[in-house]
Amino acid sequence: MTKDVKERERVVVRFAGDSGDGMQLVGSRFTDATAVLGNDLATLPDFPAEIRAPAGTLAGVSAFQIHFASRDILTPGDRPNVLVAMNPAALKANLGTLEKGGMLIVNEDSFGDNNLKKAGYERNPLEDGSLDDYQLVRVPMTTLTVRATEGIDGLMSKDAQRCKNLFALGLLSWMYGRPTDVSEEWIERKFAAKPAIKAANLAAFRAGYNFGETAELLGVHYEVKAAPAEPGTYRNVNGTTATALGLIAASVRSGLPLFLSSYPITPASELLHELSRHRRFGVRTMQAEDEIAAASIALGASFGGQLGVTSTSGPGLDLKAETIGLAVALELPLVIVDVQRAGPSTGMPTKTEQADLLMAMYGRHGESPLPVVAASTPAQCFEAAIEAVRIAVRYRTPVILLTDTFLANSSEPWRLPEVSELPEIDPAFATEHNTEGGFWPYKRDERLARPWAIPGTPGLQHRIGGLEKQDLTGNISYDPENHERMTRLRAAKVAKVAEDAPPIHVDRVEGAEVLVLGWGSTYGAIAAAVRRVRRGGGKVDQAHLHLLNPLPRDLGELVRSYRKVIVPELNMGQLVKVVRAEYLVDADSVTKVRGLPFFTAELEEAIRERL
Amino acid sequence: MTKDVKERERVVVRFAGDSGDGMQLVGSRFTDATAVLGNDLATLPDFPAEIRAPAGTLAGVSAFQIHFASRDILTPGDRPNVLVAMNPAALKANLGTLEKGGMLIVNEDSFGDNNLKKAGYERNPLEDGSLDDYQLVRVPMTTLTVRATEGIDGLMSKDAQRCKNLFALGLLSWMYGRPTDVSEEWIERKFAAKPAIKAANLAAFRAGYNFGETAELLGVHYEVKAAPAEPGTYRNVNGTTATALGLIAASVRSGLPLFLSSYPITPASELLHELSRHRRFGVRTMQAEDEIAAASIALGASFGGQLGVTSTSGPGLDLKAETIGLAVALELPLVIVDVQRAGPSTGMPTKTEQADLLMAMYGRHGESPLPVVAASTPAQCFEAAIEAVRIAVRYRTPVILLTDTFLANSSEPWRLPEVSELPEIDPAFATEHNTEGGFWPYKRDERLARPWAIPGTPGLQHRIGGLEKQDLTGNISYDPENHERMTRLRAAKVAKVAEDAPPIHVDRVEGAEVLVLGWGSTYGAIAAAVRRVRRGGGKVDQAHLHLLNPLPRDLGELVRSYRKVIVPELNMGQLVKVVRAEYLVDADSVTKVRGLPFFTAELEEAIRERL
Amino acid sequence: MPDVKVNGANGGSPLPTLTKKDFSSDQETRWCPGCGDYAILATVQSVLPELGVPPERTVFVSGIGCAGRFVYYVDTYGIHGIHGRAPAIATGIAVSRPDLSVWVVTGDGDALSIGGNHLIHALRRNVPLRILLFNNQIYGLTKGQYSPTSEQGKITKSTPFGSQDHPFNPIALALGAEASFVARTVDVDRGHVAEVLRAAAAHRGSAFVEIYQNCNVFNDGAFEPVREKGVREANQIRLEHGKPIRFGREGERGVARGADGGLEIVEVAEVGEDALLVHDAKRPDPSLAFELAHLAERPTGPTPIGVFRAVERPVYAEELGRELAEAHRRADAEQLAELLRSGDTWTVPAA
Amino acid sequence: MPDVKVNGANGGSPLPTLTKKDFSSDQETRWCPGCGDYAILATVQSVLPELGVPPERTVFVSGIGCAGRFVYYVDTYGIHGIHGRAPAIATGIAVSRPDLSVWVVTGDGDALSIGGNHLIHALRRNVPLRILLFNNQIYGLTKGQYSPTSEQGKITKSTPFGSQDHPFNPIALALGAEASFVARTVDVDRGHVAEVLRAAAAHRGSAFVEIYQNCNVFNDGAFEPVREKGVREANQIRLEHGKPIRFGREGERGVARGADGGLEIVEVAEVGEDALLVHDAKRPDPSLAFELAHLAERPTGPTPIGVFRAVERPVYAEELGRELAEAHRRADAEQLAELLRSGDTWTVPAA
Ligand SMILES: Cc1ncc(C[n+]2csc(CCOP(=O)(O)OP(=O)(O)O)c2C)c(N)n1
Ligand SMILES: Cc1ncc(C[n+]2csc(CCOP(=O)(O)OP(=O)(O)O)c2C)c(N)n1
Ligand code: SF4
Ligand code: SF4
Ligand SMILES: [Mg+2]
Ligand SMILES: [Mg+2]
Repeated sequence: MTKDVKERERVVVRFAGDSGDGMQLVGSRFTDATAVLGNDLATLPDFPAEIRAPAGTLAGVSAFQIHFASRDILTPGDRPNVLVAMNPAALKANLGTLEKGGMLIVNEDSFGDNNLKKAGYERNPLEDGSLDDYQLVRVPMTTLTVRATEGIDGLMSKDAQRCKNLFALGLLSWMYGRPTDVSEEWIERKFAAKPAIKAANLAAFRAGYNFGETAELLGVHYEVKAAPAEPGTYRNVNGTTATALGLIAASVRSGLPLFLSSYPITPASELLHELSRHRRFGVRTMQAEDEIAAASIALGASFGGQLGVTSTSGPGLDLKAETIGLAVALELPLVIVDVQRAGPSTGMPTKTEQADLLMAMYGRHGESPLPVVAASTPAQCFEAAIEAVRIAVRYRTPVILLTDTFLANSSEPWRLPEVSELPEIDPAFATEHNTEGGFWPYKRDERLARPWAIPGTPGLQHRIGGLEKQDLTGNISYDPENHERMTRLRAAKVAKVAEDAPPIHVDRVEGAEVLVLGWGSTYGAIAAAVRRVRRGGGKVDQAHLHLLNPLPRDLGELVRSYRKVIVPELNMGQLVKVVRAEYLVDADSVTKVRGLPFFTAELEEAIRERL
Repeated sequence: MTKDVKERERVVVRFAGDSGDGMQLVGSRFTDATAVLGNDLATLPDFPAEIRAPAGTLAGVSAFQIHFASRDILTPGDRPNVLVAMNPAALKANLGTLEKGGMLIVNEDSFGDNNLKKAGYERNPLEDGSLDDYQLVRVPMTTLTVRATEGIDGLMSKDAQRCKNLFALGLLSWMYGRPTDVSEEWIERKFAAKPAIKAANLAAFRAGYNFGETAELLGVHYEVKAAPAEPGTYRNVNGTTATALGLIAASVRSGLPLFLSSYPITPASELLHELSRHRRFGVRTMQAEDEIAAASIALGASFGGQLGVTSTSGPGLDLKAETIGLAVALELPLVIVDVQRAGPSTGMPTKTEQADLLMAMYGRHGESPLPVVAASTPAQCFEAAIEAVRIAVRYRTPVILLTDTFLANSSEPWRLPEVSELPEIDPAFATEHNTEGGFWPYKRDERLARPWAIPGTPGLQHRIGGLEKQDLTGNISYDPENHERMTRLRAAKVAKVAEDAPPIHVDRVEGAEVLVLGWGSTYGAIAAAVRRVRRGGGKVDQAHLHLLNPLPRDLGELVRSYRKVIVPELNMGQLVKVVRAEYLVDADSVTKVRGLPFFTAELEEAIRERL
Repeated sequence: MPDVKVNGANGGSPLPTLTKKDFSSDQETRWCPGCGDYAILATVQSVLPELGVPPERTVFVSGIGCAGRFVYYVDTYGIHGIHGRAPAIATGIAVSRPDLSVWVVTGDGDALSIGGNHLIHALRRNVPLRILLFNNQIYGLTKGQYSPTSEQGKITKSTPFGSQDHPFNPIALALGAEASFVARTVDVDRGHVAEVLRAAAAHRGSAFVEIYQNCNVFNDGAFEPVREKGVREANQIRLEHGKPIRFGREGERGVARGADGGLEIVEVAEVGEDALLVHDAKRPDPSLAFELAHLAERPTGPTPIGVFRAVERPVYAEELGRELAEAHRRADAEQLAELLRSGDTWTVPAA
Repeated sequence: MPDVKVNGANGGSPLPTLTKKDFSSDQETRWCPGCGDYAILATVQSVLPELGVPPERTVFVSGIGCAGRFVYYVDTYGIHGIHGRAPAIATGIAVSRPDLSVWVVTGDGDALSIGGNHLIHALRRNVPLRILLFNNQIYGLTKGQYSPTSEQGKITKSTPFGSQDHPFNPIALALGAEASFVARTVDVDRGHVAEVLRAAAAHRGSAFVEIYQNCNVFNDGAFEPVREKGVREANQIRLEHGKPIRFGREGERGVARGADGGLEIVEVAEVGEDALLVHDAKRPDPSLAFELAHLAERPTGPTPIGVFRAVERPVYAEELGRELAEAHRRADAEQLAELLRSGDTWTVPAA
């Protein structure tokens, strides 16, 4: 039987199952095949908050969403067109996100009484008509998987059942014409050492694929053509990996060994894990006793002439405040990566938010300004990390790099840069006296940066500390005028960082009188929403900030040139405060504080309402 | 010989000497006599940064300034009219502050070669004409003191010499007609147990007084009449004492035992010391192992149903951030007193500044709003402390109370309130179920405050924590809508605090189009400057904020009603940012970051320039 | 404030009507299936009713970690605090309210990594707290990084090439920090856990209890030699005050002082029972307990469990608590007025 | 990065041209006249030239406190950090730069109150640091509050009615935290200080040195029995590895193991020299050192000074340091390009 092929411009698929069902694996494999096919894509895993909730419960549901298209896309998608639910709990937890009329593929084998009860269903939703609004496709995935793997030598029945995720992968691969070789090669590689498991996974995958091809349940399959893309080599990265690679790249480009000192905390731990694997680049990672130590150790490493970096999330940023203030006074390079998460205090550790901006800017006692950089997309974390390092080294200053849970976990294709195109970072260590017969650690260059003389350099011994320092010499000073001068010098130095910033890129349309101004991980959702508004005839421009402190020099003129400025943020309105204070424009705030990214549709509406 | 008596409206005297010379004692005695006489007054001690610098050096100079007048005054004075310098170092360190033509009284006995050298004088300034711009009065204070104390039984010559500060006190008491009985009674009391020392001090004091009366050096003395004052009983207080008394008063008024948990830090340690003495009121003070513990212990005490307070200065506030964030989530009363000091990092610990405002408002990750109260004068610290407690208890929230080094050390007369006039504070502990058969710890009252049920209350057992909580029940919740609701509820609760705030008091003049808006310890300097500007014909109104977050509800209308708003601050412009962001008025910032309070003259000029 | 009663004890008399149910909250437990935390919870809930302190005068405080979830499951007053700060929060509660029985539940990362300072200070002060350290030698909640009790060379997510850190010996650290009560037990050994908890509850001052707790997801089997039936009988060296230290299936081995002055494991048959060291948990000098703590650096073979040390010393601010409560009760408007008036005052008469 | 040399030692060979002057900065010392810090500074400056490490490869890191000022007076690289964090900052320096000799100067409040956690973690990790704890049993810089080493009942500004806290025994705490080198000395006893500093400098890994330091302004005389000439001869129990522990003006007293297994002070004449305990600083088990630490809970009578413990154990991340430095040197653009390309990639050809 040949089936219809329909073309689709874009599709959102969500795989959902129990934590033990391997949904993240299915999602990643599907993503790779999609990437190789040349679709543009964006993905978002959705992990359970519990370590290992009891199997079959709502708390244990794990999901993975992928949005792919034949044109460029910007977010992992608001609502899936297709939901794969491996058990009743997965159905219950995710059905709400599925578009009305969307396709719902369930593993009907798992809808036994026990699982229904664990998920809190009183009746079987597959049978009570409650799913009538969707295209329900019931597939006995477990049975079919077990059948497909029968006869494999040495395969235990439990292991056979566990391959049902590959069945689902095969089925969806067929549905969207994903290349099978990519997944099959991955299975071959991954299970090379375990022939029975390898064979079972291959069999399950193929069974799923063939099921699509032959079963009468599915009348059509879809084609999503490759998206036009700039020539180049691509890989798929999430924000964590991109940040790690950016830091390593900055280390190589600067010649400064990378020293990450960190204390585990969700969702920043992954960066520690990732960098721990890169000893080959001389990367040292140290798990400190707490966040205060983590920051202090990194600062010590910077004093030693290395690239001191510390990573954390909100609660840890609180604890680092005093040490960051010391770094402001010492004027040493230090990069603090804050992977923002939701809520005050412990909050919702696995959820996203961008509510640490004001903390990053003002969260230290006294006047202690520092540059703040924010990444806008998973892949852009690479550039943002390099930029944070560049500023830290060039200006001898701590820099806070803001990412968030969404960026850390979400992934998208990344066109690999040429190493030679990456910024050069010159540590410009001081090696000689800079004054008559001596060394003044606070004699500044034209950018107001002070010299960085590292231990081991003969003749440049010096002592620095957190007490106010005399201009030039760095000796302790309580002189009122000196304090005023130093306070203004530190502020002026940070302000100078704006001089390096490229002009703000504005995505303009003819006649727009409204600007949507964003920062951080909302870039994709804002851009997608702006597109939709324009498609509906709305005229609106878009700009996105990567340098949050100091603000780019052309921002004032820009925001003042619009009738209205809309600032969407995943907080209660933080950037908007800064913009209003700085430029006195009556910028309008659109906020969402739900631990979730913006949906394109809700932003589209919010913008429309304000046009 | 009778001498001329001239009347003066106001006088600024500065006593300066070596740390070992007892200048703070002289200052305090002079202050008491002045207070009893009925002058209005303001004082400011100026301690050396070193613990005990070598005698005779610049680093060891200690000074005390008093401003007193026959009308109400507002600051300790910009420039002294009279400087008493007990040694060359004191002269050198303080001469710059003396008004041109002012009177300079020196202890000429101490101007030997050795002391001149220690102070860094190459020649004796008493003889090289360098003091010609001043009315130099050379008094051999040491000699005269020794002579006056000759023959006192059991007095050692070293002890005799040490009484020279009382000689200085006597002399100045004569000059300004201070009542002698106040000082003499003090000496009698203080040294009751040491007859020889008592006799020597009395003799020195009287010798100084008589020296004024008889010596030809001084042709005139002055009268500064009592200032009109509201009827009542007065005492002199500095901000530290006033804060301590305010907290104790709030404890008594609320029935909540006061539990101060603190870690020593300049200039906040004094509050710990002061409160440690008040066991009689059931005040418990605990020196914690660090600031994190200090805040956590205080929070624990609050959970236990006491009045948890923690005090610190800038660096300690950084460290408390995470615990304060927990208090925001737990919604428990907690008062954090931040005695602001100068500079980022360690900065200049003994100097003043008001640069922690933005830290207080935004210095925690996530959305964690809390009320911020600032005291405006030393005596007003009393009310500010009570208000902070009232808000904390009424709204079940941490409150940051901002004072600073200037307030802590400076003193002024304080009219004692009637205890019955002090606000009542009702802890309103929960004692019963508040829902069908149970207790919901996050069920709110009309002010959005949650119930406070303390351990020991049967049937109200409950668990609270930093994870996001379900509305009403307080159970852990990851529900997106609940998080949004709780975030907005916490913000709305803090916003409600503004509803209690009295209308902003505006000191108005007919036709003013300019408002000077201040906060914190600059009140006196701003008010004095505004007076002077008005005296010079300038039309300007003044308003001062005590509630910094939320801002009073009438502030928007107020600032919008002026052509210009000037915001003087001892920082780089922090309140001005908030005001601009909130009300979009182009408020103008006047800043000073020198570790010193504003001088009236410089503020006067700054305001004039902007009229 | 209710009347002051030490450690929340109800005048010492048990409340016979209480049962395990009275200490069980309605919240669903959310640990991984098989986690050692379940066994500890069950034992704690079954011991609490014995202690004579009603639920409303019992408080549990925890930090962050899997262990930290504990507080939600016990129907007492409770704070699930922030990472590492439970001993400090609990100090505030215990000191302000000596009538309560205050328990701290903490993990090896929570107590010994980020919270190390508060722990050692609570112990040195002898704040009346029962501190239960669930030591699973791993970070559970953050999904498997090594902890300060993990063995050197440990391969975890944050140390893919093996950790570089030499671990703490929690018992030794507590003793170095002046702890007055130090004990160790093993999650699933309910009888022993109960015994140790009872001793801890009876102790005045800080009681520090290390509980070996299996994390079956990230560090399964770490305590196998002292935890699993069949092997633990040979490896648990059960310390009992006043008794010679003997262990083994048949009590065939023991601990004695060797020629070099140090402790060693001996065969009883060889040295004779009299040569065995008699355990003395009440010795004022903590050195013997410290030696015993070093008998096994890690729970990989014969390992002492039970009460290492239990000595009386002044409880932090105990006397003072009574005094202050009394003073506070007396403090009234008149006293306050007098305080405000203290120092030099002057009066401006009404005109 | 310069070549890796452990603890900054210049291949072990002294640099004979260095003198005390080379380690003296031009900053005026700002301690109170008579402060014990002066004597320590002078001894440190006179010992440094002996160690064969030039000033530019020596780093001093301090926290806040009077002691913290130390760094300004030594002409080496230095950081005057924030309160309590010196061990952490120094860890970053020492770990990133094993070619340096890194010293920490800290006070009893700095190291044991706010900084307690970093201290115990540096010790357990055995980070190559020389940690000098100036213990004056008081907060000097903040003008006289009690510290975690002040005796219980201490009357200070923050405890006008006497402190409630039981103090730490710093030596015991360090031993409980796995310290590999632990010593104690007395500020003015220059010869002894120098000896201990030399031993500390020679130690690989963390060397923890408690220095009794008199604060003549806020806590004068705290160490009189072991500090003042005339009495100290009778009270200093000088520990020397391999030697029987004898002390007193004529060596007439000693330390021996008593009947109950604990240590006690004996008259040599009564028990005979052979009964004396022979000090063994190199014993792998820290228990003997711990016992000695408890011989005198406070320096009010006979008190052991000298090296309590000095054992070799792996230095934190020493090997790894070499490896990483090597790897970093090799990491080039090509390797980087390869790294970026790793994982699944695909190529979009130029149109
Ligand atoms: C300030 C801060 N830093 C880090 C974290 C992340 N965190 C939560 S629990 C934990 C460690 C858990 O380990 P452990 O204390 O051993 O408890 P377990 O989960 O093993 O029971 C960490 C690092 C946090 N919540 N807060
Ligand atoms: C975060 C922080 N808290 C408190 C202080 C104030 N402080 C400075 S030094 C010090 C203690 C000093 O005592 P110690 O460490 O014993 O040193 P000493 O002055 O006795 O040498 C304190 C509390 C500070 N600088 N920073
Ligand atoms: S991760 Fe480990 S410690 Fe945490 S609940 Fe699971 S098994 Fe228990
Ligand atoms: S206060 Fe004490 S420790 Fe500090 S410098 Fe003075 S004498 Fe030395
Ligand atoms: Mg653990
Ligand atoms: Mg000290």
